[in-house]
Amino acid sequence: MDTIAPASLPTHEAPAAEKRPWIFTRPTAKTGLISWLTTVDHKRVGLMYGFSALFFFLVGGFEALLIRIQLAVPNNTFLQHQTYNELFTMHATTMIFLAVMPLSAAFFNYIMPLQIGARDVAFPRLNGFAFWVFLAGAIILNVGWFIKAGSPDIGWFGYAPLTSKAYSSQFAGDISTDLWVMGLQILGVSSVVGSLNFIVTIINLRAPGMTMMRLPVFTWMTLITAFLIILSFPAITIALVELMMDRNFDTGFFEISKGGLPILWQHLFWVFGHPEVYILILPAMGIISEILPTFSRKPLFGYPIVVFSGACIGFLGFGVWSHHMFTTGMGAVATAAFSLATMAIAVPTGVKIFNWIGTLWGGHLKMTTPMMFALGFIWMFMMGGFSGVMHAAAPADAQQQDSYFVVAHFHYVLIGGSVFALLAGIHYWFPLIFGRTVSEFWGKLSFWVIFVGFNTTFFPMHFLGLNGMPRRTAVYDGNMGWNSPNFIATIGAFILGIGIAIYFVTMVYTLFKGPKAARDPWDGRTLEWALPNPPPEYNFAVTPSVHARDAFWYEKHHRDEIAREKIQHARSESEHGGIHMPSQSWFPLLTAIGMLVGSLFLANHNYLGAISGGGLTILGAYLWSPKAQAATTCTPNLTPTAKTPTPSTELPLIFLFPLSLYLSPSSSPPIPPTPTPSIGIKTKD
Amino acid sequence: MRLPAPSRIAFRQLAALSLASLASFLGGWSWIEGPQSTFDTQGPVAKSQLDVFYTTVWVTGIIFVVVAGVLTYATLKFRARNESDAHAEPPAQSHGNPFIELGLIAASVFALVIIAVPTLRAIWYTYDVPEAEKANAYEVNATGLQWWFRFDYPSEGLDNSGHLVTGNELVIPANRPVRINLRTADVIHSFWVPKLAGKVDMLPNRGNHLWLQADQPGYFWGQCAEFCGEDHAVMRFRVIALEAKDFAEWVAQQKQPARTVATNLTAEPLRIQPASLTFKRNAPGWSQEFDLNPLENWKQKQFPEKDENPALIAHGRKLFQEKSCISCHTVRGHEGVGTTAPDLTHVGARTTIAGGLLENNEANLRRWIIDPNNVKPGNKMYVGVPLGASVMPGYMLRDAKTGHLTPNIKIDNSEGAALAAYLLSLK
Amino acid sequence: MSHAATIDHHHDVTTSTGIPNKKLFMWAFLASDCMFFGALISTHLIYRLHPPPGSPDVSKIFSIELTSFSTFILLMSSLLMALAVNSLQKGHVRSTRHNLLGTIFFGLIFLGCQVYEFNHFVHEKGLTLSNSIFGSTFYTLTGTHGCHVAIGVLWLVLMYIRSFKPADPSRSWLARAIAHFVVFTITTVAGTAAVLGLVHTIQSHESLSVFIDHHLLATSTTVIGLALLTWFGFSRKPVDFGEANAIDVESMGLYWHFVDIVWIVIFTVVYLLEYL
Amino acid sequence: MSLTMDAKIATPTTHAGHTQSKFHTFVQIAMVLSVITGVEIVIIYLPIGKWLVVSSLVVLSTVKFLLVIFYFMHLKWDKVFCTILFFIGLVLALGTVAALLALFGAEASAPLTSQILHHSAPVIV
Ligand code: HEA
Ligand code: HEA
Ligand code: HEC
Ligand code: CUA
Ligand SMILES: [Cu+2]
Repeated sequence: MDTIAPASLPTHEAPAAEKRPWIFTRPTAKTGLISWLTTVDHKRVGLMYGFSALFFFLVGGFEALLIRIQLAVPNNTFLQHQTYNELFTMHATTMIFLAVMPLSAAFFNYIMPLQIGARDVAFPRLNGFAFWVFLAGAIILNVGWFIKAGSPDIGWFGYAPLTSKAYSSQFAGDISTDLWVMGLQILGVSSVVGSLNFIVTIINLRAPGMTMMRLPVFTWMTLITAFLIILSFPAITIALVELMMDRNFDTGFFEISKGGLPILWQHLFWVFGHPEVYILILPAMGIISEILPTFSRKPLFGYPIVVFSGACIGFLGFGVWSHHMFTTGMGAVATAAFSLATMAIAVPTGVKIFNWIGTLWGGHLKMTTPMMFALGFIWMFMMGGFSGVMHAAAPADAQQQDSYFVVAHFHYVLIGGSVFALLAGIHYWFPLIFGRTVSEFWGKLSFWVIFVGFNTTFFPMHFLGLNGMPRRTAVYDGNMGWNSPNFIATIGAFILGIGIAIYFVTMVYTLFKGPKAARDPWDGRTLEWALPNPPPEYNFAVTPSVHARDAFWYEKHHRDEIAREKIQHARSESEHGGIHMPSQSWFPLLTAIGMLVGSLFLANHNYLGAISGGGLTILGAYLWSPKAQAATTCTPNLTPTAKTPTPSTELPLIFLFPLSLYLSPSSSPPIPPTPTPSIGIKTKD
Repeated sequence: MRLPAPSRIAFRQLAALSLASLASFLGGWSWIEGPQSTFDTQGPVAKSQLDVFYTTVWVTGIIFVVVAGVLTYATLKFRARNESDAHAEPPAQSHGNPFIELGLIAASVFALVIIAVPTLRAIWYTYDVPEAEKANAYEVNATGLQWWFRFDYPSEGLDNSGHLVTGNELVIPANRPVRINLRTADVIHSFWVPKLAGKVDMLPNRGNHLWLQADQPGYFWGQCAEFCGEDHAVMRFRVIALEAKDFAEWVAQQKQPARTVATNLTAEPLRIQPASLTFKRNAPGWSQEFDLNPLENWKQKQFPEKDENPALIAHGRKLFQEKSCISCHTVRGHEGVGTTAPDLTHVGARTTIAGGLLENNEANLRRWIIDPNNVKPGNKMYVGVPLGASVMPGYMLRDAKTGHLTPNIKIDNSEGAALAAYLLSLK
Repeated sequence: MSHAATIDHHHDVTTSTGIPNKKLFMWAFLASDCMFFGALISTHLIYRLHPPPGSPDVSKIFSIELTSFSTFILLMSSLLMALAVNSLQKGHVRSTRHNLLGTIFFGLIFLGCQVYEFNHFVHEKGLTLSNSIFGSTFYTLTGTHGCHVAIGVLWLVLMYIRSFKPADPSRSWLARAIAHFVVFTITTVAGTAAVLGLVHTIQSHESLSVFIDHHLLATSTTVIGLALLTWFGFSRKPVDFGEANAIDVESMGLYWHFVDIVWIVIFTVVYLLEYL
Repeated sequence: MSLTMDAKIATPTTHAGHTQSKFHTFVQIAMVLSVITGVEIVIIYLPIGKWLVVSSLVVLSTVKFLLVIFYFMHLKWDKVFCTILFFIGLVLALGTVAALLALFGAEASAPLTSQILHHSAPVIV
């Protein structure tokens, strides 16, 4: 592919460096800790998102296991009620905001720019900033485990007035709820900023010829998800602001004694909350829509309608929030309206299912591990969707709401849906990102253990719910007929845990010891597979031009045409000064630290500290902005034997903070020559 | 497969065996027949909700069978069978078929209409007592408090003032629509008796209601279904439906002030043998004997115990004042005046205590009175009931700044026995 | 001297759509901000629909004159903002600066009015953040809008200072920029204090010497500050700010105008409807 | 790269059609906006039906709103995509506000403590 002779490119000098005081010198380290702390490379940011998300996934899973142990037998005394309440609150908050969302963001960051043929996102520093802010939020949320006040214990939707000072603060310094408020608020900032960036990137940084209707479906779903985020987060932001005002400044938004209406919190929360669940599932659907065509070796069935149905789900998602409130006595008319609107969402979702099956139909299915997860996704998501429709029928929901039936529903869509797809995605893009091949045997084994464990855990919960077991209960009596399903669910959870452990042990092993992957190992269809693995910092040596929907597939089948075009592009690009890459910066990190400090003080009701944190934030933002246009130029290594330091080899160093400073320069072994793409490419002109 | 290898046979036997044991394990406890089963409906509201549920199950079940069938077929039919197959020439690169797609959309819409129609009907039916029955409906108020329920009967006025109030056990007439006004005194709770009706929330500053009807007399389990803080899990209650005659009798009995057991007050209170009660926290609060016939057991409770000890009861009554139980509880006709805790006027005639958590018997009462926190951690009797800006102290006094607890009321084993005897005598 | 006005401000060839990245970013952000204010306004209206017992009589609190005045001020600032963008798109740096200064000035007046209004409501009308829900929703809604205005003013000031960045890359300008900013801030604060003092003096019919007695520090600081600002503003060196920066000013302008239209809605929904 | 202080435009550009008149357009728009604001303030004191006042207020502020976004914010001259982008947010926000007000306006939502404001009723319609 990149077989253009380097000689065909004119060389050029880097522009004269600007003089600046030493604290403002630009970090230039390409390896080691500093390079990670100051990075603006979308791939590195993506990796940092991914690793933190996986860490929190394990934390959330660990919390889930504690929950399941407590529920294994009736009237268990393993956990105290209070601890149990903290656990399910943090389990949900962690899984949703610190595991699934950032894991999706990891893929948005890493894969999406590659799929549209871009060199980075539109605002690289903002991107780094979004990550650090995410980390700040994650820290704030989890600080509670280490302080006397304890972790938040109000449930993941924190219904007022349980969050008010009167009911959630056992003593003056009980800030667990404040931590929850500030943590979510900060995470909201991260998500919105990140999403604005993705929107601009997808709309504006597409390679020539990459029209909207040629965008890979994953990129489409990224775009729609980003829209959902920027349009739904404001609602919870306001709700949290109002709650914060109540707690810090004695306002009366949700204060009963002042005539406040706690139901308002529910509305504002779910105006955000329902789009949120689609924020969790749409990226997953995007991943599935990449994997199925690749391994069926034919294009996605009905591309336009899949894209359109995604948009439709996103849009309808804003009009159904009150289906979480069927039991709040909204009145028959409102209940009926939301009931029907909710059912309507089954139609565009069904369209996706049908089209995935259509994609399989007539294909040559390669049963690889990602494909297994993708097929598992269809099955499990469908079941979760059907229990969703059962909820949508409001009278039936009167019996199901806040029972284990809901717990079953949302774990089917969240694990069987989102998590399955994300696991599929990790496996699918692993060779590209880390240049190593994951073992199929261990991959498939982990799939089957996860699949069996998952169903063992959550299928019985349908019966628990219909048999009257309410959720969020730390204990239950032994005479209710709930003993055996609960026990089975606990066993299932451990099987599931083992499956996940197998999956991740395999991944970690592969990261260090796995066999090197061939280029384009799956016979991919989208542009990211055109790159060497792992991709170089600037992604594309030459900006690709796109002629068809499955751009890379087309390239592979029109080699000569593409090669000619590339030489042309390379020339015109180097005439314009070569590749400009944004330069690294400390300021995104500084700004995020300012937010961390400010919100911790605010949670502590220490306003002086909060203001100084805010000041730090503003300072960081100010220092960073005048440099926003600055950029460094780099010359692509067009020879396949390039020695590019790769993220995969040094990422673990992040965890060895002091050591890495010494180790890093020598720690990146040369990447062996990339073999020419082989598997499955048929040159046919 | 030439000859059935021994291992294979063994495997089959093992599989059969484990299947059988699995079936018996699962079947032994039926998964849908507990005291809070939504399948075992006992009234029209729950029934209509179940009907809607079945509709959704049928429709989605059929769709599931069809879609999953096609999916399975496609997976099996088109999968690459071996390595060379996997690398064969790619299949035809087809892009879709609008007619199939539109057809499937239409089919989905049709399926949803089948669900929607009964849904809409049931929404209106379950929302409020049907017009024709309005006049016949019996009205009660239910109030949720952290973590127990107060029930009052606005139509059952008392002689001196106010109306009938009970706690944690709602007694209603069977075969007659009951309209329940739902209120809360603090956070959000939810009123759920699965066999009679789906839940409706009790929201602050909002007047919700629910209607239900028990087709037969019976004893029903209910539970708070909205997370309401530390003890949400053990905020339970019961509903007892009685024949019209029994109900009238019950109301008449309840309207009476508390029962007094005559004693010679000058007599020495008996020495009480302090039974050693080792409490395992959250050990089951129920007994299997009770579950065998709950309604009958409830009826038994309405009559005084046979082995009452009048002296002990009198001592208990005295302790009830001395230990300041009266500041939170009311025993109408006796000393209590408090309204922040369950009314205890006829507590002896109830089958449960502590928010439906424990069966009401001597041992459990004693257990609860001596060490409420061990039974129901964090309950408001232990840490005190918030009253506006201040707190009515309970067994402990809480320091508002640090949250530190200092003891306020201490009940030893023999005092507990006396109090239990007294409370049990209140039929 | 290069040819000005050679950039097509409605088409950026480096992006796929021709819309500059920053503009697209800002529009997407504003779409998000619509939901933000939508949620706040809903909260306010819902509590107006169901005022809890003991709610204050709102029409007795509001003062239509003041609000109309600040509405007018904000509209004028929007005009100047639009003109600033217009000038810069034509490459007129100096008139851009004047327009920016004008926008800042009006923005500050608006903020001053709001501070005055809040102060008045709290102290004269007894409406506080916490003594009624109306207070809570009103102050939170208008206060959030005020925060948006304040952020806008800060941004405008920074942009104004940015317009002095020298073209010669060897001259370090950061220290100068910070000094400029500090002087700007101090002058603003001192100037506000001085003007308030003057108003107070006039209202209480005291002589000018009393004013000078009490407000000497503020007045002299203001005068010195203004002088310094003028000096800062008299740079004749070529600057690294021009038509190419029009997009920066334009995105800032979009934000500023949005804050203006939010006020249009608040003015009608929160204020005017109370008079019905 | 413009390094100039005050370059006067010499060359009319390809899209010059509107650049010339924009200054006047902006000033005129500002005048219209002020006038409308004045009218709004007068309207509320007019002795006419409440619904008429409310609907004219709604219409007038919508006009102001549109004038600002289309002229001051250049939507009129920019790519339509900007308009679409903004309207996605705007429409969803309006829809949400309307839905919330309708939900809270419903009888079932009347708080126990409310003293329904008689004169704000038209807001929900
Ligand atoms: C990934 C997240 C995700 C997804 C995708 C969904 C999807 C859906 N959800 Fe779910 N939901 C949650 C996450 C999710 N949900 C969570 C987390 C909660 C609980 C929050 C809490 O309380 O903590 C919840 C709760 C929840 C409730 C509230 C329950 C209650 O508390 O009482 C309801 C009620 O209507 C509901 C409905 C639906 C519906 C109708 C869909 C639909 O989108 C599903 C559509 C899919 C299908 C129907 C299957 C495929 C379709 C076909 C094969 C076509 C043909 C089918 C038909 C015509 C029926 N969900
Ligand atoms: C994406 C979201 C997500 C995910 C992935 C999960 C995953 C799991 N969840 Fe969770 N869950 C929620 C979202 C999610 N959940 C939400 C929103 C709620 C509602 C909360 C509320 O009511 O407020 C909830 C509530 C909830 C409950 C109900 C609690 C209650 O109502 O009382 C239960 C009970 O079984 C449960 C179980 C599980 C289990 C067993 C898993 C498993 O899939 C977990 C599998 C993972 C592992 C098992 C980890 C493997 C790791 C190891 C083996 C190593 C661990 C060791 C160390 C960390 C040192 N979850
Ligand atoms: C601070 C107020 C307070 C004091 C003092 C108090 N209680 Fe209670 N009591 C409560 C509350 C609150 C409950 C409900 C607890 C729950 O179920 O969560 C309760 C429940 C009970 C119950 C169970 C009632 C039922 O129907 O479930 C009994 C019995 C009881 N208390 C007895 C006593 C006795 C005896 C004393 C004195 C030694 C006492 N209480 C002192 C507040 C108090
Ligand atoms: Cu009350 Cu849960
Ligand atoms: Cu939902």
